[in-house]
Amino acid sequence: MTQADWIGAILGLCLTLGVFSYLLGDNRVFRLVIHIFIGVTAAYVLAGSWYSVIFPQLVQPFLSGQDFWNPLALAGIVFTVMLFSKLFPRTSWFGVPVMGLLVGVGAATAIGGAVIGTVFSQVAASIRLFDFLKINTWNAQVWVALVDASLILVGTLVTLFYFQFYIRKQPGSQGSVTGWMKTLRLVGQGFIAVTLGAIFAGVYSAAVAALVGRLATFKEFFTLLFHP
Amino acid sequence: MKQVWRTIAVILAISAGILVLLGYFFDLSAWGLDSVRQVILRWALILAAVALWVGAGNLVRVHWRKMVSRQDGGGYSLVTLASLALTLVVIVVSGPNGKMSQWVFNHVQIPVETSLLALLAIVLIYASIRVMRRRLNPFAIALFLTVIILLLGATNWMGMEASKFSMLREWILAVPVTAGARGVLLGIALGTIATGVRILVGFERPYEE
Amino acid sequence: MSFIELNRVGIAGLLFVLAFAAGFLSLLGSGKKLSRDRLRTIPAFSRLEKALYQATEGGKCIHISPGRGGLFNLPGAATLAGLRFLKGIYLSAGLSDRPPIVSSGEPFVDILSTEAVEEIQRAHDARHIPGEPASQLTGLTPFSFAGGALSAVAGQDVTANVFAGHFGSEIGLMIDAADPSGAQVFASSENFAAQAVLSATVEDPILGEELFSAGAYLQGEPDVLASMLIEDIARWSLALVILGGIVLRYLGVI
Amino acid sequence: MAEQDCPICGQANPEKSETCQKCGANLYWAEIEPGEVISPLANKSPQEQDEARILPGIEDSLPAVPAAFTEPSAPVHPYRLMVSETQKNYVALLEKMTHPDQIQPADLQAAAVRKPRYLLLVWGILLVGILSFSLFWDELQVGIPPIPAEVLAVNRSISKIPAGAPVLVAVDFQPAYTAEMEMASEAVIDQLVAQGTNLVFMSTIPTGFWQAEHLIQKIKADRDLVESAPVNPNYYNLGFISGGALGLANFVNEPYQFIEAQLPTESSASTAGQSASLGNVTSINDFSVIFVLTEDPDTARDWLEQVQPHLRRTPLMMILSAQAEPMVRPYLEMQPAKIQGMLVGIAGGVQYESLSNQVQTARENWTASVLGNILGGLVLGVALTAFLVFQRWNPPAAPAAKEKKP
Repeated sequence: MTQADWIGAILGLCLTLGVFSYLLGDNRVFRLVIHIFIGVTAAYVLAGSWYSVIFPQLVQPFLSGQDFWNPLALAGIVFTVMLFSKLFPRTSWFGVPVMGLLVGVGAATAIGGAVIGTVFSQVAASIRLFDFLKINTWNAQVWVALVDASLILVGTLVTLFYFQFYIRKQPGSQGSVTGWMKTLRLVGQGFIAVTLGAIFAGVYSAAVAALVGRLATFKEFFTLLFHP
Repeated sequence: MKQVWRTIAVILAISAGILVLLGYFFDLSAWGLDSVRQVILRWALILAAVALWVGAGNLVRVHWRKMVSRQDGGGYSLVTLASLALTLVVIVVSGPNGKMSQWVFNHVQIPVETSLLALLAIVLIYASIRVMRRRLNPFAIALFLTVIILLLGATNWMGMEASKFSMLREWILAVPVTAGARGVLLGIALGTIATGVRILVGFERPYEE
Repeated sequence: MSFIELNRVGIAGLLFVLAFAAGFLSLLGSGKKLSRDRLRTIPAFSRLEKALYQATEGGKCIHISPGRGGLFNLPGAATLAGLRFLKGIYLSAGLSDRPPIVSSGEPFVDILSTEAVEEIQRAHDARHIPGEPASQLTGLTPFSFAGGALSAVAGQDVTANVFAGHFGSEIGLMIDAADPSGAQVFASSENFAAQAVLSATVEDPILGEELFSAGAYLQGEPDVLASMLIEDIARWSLALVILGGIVLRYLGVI
Repeated sequence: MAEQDCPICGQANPEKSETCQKCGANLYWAEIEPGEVISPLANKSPQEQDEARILPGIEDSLPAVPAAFTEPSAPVHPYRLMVSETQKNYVALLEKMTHPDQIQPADLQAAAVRKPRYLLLVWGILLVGILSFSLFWDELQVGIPPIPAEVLAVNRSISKIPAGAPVLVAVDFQPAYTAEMEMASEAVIDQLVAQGTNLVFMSTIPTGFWQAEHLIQKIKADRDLVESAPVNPNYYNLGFISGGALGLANFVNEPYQFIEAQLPTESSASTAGQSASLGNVTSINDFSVIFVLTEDPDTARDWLEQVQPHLRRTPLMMILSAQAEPMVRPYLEMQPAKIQGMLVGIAGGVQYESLSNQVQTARENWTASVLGNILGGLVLGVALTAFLVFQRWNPPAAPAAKEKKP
């Protein structure tokens, strides 16, 4: 390892211990490390956006004169100035049109992504679950697949009905759901609990992997330190 | 003047939104609108990157004010501003793919961020036990039972044959999780469409001053 | 290209959105009085209302975070839903002598939060501490956003934290930071990793589509109440389409 | 004869008199007795009254939901006095608020005290201790999980890629997931480097450029460690595409435009890494394979919704964190499958390393990772059992029986 690597490894270990000091309670060392981290990440985000997007796609076409008279590129510059006007309360009103444009485009991408990417693809996948052509082969595996498909269909529908907002209010009920809708929602809540439980196990596994990675770095450092 | 500016914003929001939305459903090149749509999307991409600089400007202004007015935590603000400036100088001087830029990323950003995620491993189990103590309804029981099965079924233990847990784990991921995720996704999609429609019909205008 | 050749999915998609918009506008235009009493109870919102009054009466403050979702796609819709949370809470708790603290993790979210807060402060003459920013951007990446927001979450005078918008698994750190001071936590997100974490670490999680209903439960706003009725109708329609599609597939039509 | 005291000056007046003999004040106010006014909380049980208050335990505190927001049942108004109970309570509270030492409600006091968390520290030390022990004790080994079909599919696809063919690698994970994602993907990227493919890195995350460089540096360093034949990776780092799904949609339509914008020109200091022959890449289908490395289910879905519909021959492979698997697996099992191969977390890395036998990073950390998962599962299992048993013996107090409304 070069000298720079040694210094870097020691710095990384000190910062790691600073973060883990959080287990002793919110303390100055932890806050110091976090505030260093906030500054460093902000710098990388600024550099990443400048070198990859702003310079090659906005500034360079102007410097090279390629887009100097291109009205669309000019509009891009005007919108950029409008966006920066949002930094100060006094000039903030000047940036309202560009925020309107972005919120409108954002809403359109949200609707487009939701309709085509989620609603249609999930509905089509729910329908395509059932492959009736294979049923007449009386194969045990096909029947298992059919049972699974029916379970997925029922699970999808009861989960969807769990979120039903409007209910037929019973006199005196405090807004609690009653009757068959209550059973439907209970089953739906079960499916949601299993789904979120599976994802929570994945989040915990990913966090354990990060912890193992940090400890492996400790092991590597001390191994090299004592057995160069 | 501000009222005119606000009207322009509403017109821009609705017209650009509808044009971009139609592009999801139809090939607009037949009406020559596809190139206009591409230009609007390119503006949005570039402005998304420019917004990072506006955000950094806000970050600097908040920390500068805290530092100058000697508020509680003003010292930490100085640390943030100093590390931001120092890292930017290193990246500009040594270039984005320079050795020093990569050195700071390897030995400051990755260790701290990985440690924060590693901290989450400890904190999640502790917070889950806290919730068990306060609220143990059927939803929480089903959730934690699933977590336990999936964690114990991560692999066959100590070389044993694939334990029953991992076969149960595969089935859980394939059937109930697929069903639950699909139902929740459809619900979120409906909520998203409702929110987007309120913007495109001009009923909701979060961008207005 | 004749109208018929336009692809069928596109037409179905456009009809779906048009039906949604037509239903929404006709419901609002019909003057039909929708009230939040016809909604099912969501315990978290009732508890949140109580926490708002407690903070206002006790001279304490609330920390709200609309997340880091930006403006585009599903995370962008979660941001807009988070802003409805922000407005609903600020209208209730904004009049106390300690206005709520707002933190965010993305520039567009920060800009829109600032505008929402300043609009309420002007319209309702809510208390504003001069020099104090309406909203704070605490970090530009997920974990620096969470790290920077910890000091607001664990603030001395904060009795309740509300996380509503797009988050990732870093929300686990923010939820845990509220524990030592005993502050209450209300959390909702459209991201599945965040939903998994908050459903295992918060007492009354607000799940999935409920994120988009804050305007109705907190303020009883007619446009959100109308949207929710249309969502319920669309929910049953999708179920019928799925069941109908399976029947057609059984008959060999599709 | 009973007398009535004047509420203003306290003078005793005969019962029937309308006005005070001393100050002339109207004696009408004196007729109301405290408590005669009917309060909205009157017909509720003491426990419900206490729960309905904002500050439980404080007698005079306001009802949690002020009269304006209560259920729209018939509003209860005092018969004679024009001051409602709520307003009377407000007055009482304002008087108390002017003497702050009197108002220290229990639950607001609790917020000021910071509880030390010993259980968190103990659990942290236990977890770190066991993982460190398993890392240092090499004999402790856990078996490799069986290799699923989707991992074999990745290996098959890579072995068919000719030398010099362009391969797109999207480094779309946050720096926090570096450990897990590099353990999962190192064996795959190492094999691509060994086969001499043209790697094209890109990212929808601002720090993605340096993340890709870190991955390449790690592969070079690990190859030097095992003294295997040093290889100079032929790669091209396009850096950051902004706008998330929008950026992907734009990249899919015009990949060459984005690549040209990143090409190194004399004056530019752009993020060009080592240049690779990208002249023949004009459409997204010109890439031999597309790999997406991510921990976020939303990012994976962006690629599946914006890029996958445009692919004809090019296979789309995903290398995921464990937290994204539940949301992305359905796309693998769909008919027709939208993903042609998938690796998940350290398990995926271990499975692939057992096929290619080159890199062993995931294998070295696999045992510790499994122990961490099992330990978490056991602790949650013990806690859940304990609380269920505890709840069985001490069922929470049943809520007070609801009074029948008159």
